[in-house]
Amino acid sequence: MTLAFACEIVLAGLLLAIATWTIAARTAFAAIAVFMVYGLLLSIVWVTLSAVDVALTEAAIGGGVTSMVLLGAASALRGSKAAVPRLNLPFKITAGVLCALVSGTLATVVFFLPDVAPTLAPVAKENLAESGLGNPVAAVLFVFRALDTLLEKVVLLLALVGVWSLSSDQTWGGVPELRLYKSPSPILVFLAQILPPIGIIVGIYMFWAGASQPGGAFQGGTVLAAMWLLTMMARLQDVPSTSARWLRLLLVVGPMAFLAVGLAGFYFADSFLAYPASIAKPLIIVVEATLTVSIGVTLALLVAGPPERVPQQ
Amino acid sequence: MRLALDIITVVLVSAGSFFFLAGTIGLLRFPDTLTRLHALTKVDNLGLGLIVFGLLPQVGGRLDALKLIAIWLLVQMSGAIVSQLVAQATRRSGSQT
Amino acid sequence: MSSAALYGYCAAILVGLGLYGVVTRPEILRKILAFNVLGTGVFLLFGVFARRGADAGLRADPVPQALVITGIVVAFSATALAVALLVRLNKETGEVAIASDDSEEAGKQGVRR
Amino acid sequence: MTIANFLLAAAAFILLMVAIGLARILHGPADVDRILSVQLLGSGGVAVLLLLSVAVKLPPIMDVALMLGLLATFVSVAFLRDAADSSNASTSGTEDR
Repeated sequence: MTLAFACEIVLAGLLLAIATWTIAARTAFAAIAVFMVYGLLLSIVWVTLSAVDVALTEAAIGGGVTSMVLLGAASALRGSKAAVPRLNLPFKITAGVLCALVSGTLATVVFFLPDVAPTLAPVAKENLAESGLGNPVAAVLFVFRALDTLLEKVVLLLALVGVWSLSSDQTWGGVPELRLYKSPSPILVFLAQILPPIGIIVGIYMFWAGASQPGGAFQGGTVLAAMWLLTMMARLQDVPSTSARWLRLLLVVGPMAFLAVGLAGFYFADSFLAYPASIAKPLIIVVEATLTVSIGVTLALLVAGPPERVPQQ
Repeated sequence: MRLALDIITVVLVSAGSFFFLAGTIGLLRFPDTLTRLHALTKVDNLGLGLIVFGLLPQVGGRLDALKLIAIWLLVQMSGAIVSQLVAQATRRSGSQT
Repeated sequence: MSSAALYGYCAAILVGLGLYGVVTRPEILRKILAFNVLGTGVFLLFGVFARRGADAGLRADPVPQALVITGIVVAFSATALAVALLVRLNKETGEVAIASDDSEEAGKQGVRR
Repeated sequence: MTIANFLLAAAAFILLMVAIGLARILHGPADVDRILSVQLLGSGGVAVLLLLSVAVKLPPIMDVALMLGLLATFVSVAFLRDAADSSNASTSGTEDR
């Protein structure tokens, strides 16, 4: 047990050092490279906290697509010559002291946490059988707190609407300006041909395994998004027009299926988002499958950014 | 039998760890991007490879063993290709190193 | 010290660190980055609560874990939107940073380095 | 010393090596150098996770290793896109360092 703790001390130290580096790095690109490492490292931390579901999500979203979004912004701003104001030292010191105070308060809270931690684990475990799922986290996401998950999908879509609405009037409904390789080398094309099939299998596996062990729609969807972006970056596939009908359909099919099942709950099981016990698992699987696709498409388009080229007829 | 398998594990995992040590020393000592890349690819191939083979006798099911090998192949292949891309990017940027 | 406590302190420091970055880095992109670091600190605190709530044969309380998963996705949505706003702002005005009154004053006084 | 403890020790050792290596590469100077750190964490992190997975007998941790390997490759490719473009593009080729 002490050995595991040694691992954790190394991890925690490394995590703090990398986080400091992210904040302190001089150039934006350096900071983002460090942030990529930070996200990947954090997924190992989550594993040591016995939260494997979160570890998968963190590796996929925190380490993967978030860095990709930031990279896009960094290269868009690269040519910018605008002056960056400097803050004076007293301001920095005051800010540092106040932030240390926040950290100190939180650390005190951690120190005085009650010895017997409040937990919902027994309740979740008790009702796990009813959900038909084997993974308690998936049961919380799709059964006990299904409304949160549904709204989260809506948040993703709203964010996409927000991003799209930042396009100019002429390019509305056009093609997003995702940065591509100018002339992809053969070896990159090879990677972009061979990795997506593997990634798609992994994505489907994540969603499929998610019912009984760690994994699920988010993790699977993110892998799909990453693979799609990879083929687009290598110019094997065109960036789709945001007004394409199939694209819009894929975006909403998951939340719509979720909502439809939720509404059907009024009729079959007396309340919104309640599943009839006998077919709870198949229903959840169907909802998760459509959600995986929708999440994948939404994440990829969020990374691609607002449409900036006029739609071609 | 159990003991023999455990010894195999200890030997292979130790050898793998050694390559991580060697790779890290290489990263610290080598002067530029390309030589550091060289050090790193040894870690990718040999370090991880030896550890995966060392772990094989310890996993429960055949499926897990298969998954272990699949992960190694994936990291091996993508590592090799990304190394190529890094080398290309370094060469293109020329005098930077 | 237990591993939960170790990560708890770690999370507390991360929150402070992220907050410091948000306040003191003038470039908006770096603020967004720092905000993500702050967010991971908060998530990690939830992870600590989940770990401490291990019970009934589960290695961690699933409810905080599910909250964190939702949180990570929402944080990503917010980041993507913030980045899109920043790129548009840059296109319109050429700015990459927020110039606060304070820093302009500092510039006039010649504190600029 | 049980085999599980040995595997944990190996995981801690590799983590330490990765930490030292990261310190070196993240230092730069070129951005391309920094992407090596993602590679290092890609292979080192996968090794650590596989060791942990077998040591504590939790096969799902292997899935995290798989995810880590896959996404490390993805972000490397995304990062190198900018590194490669900045060097051969002449118009917007302002190096920000």
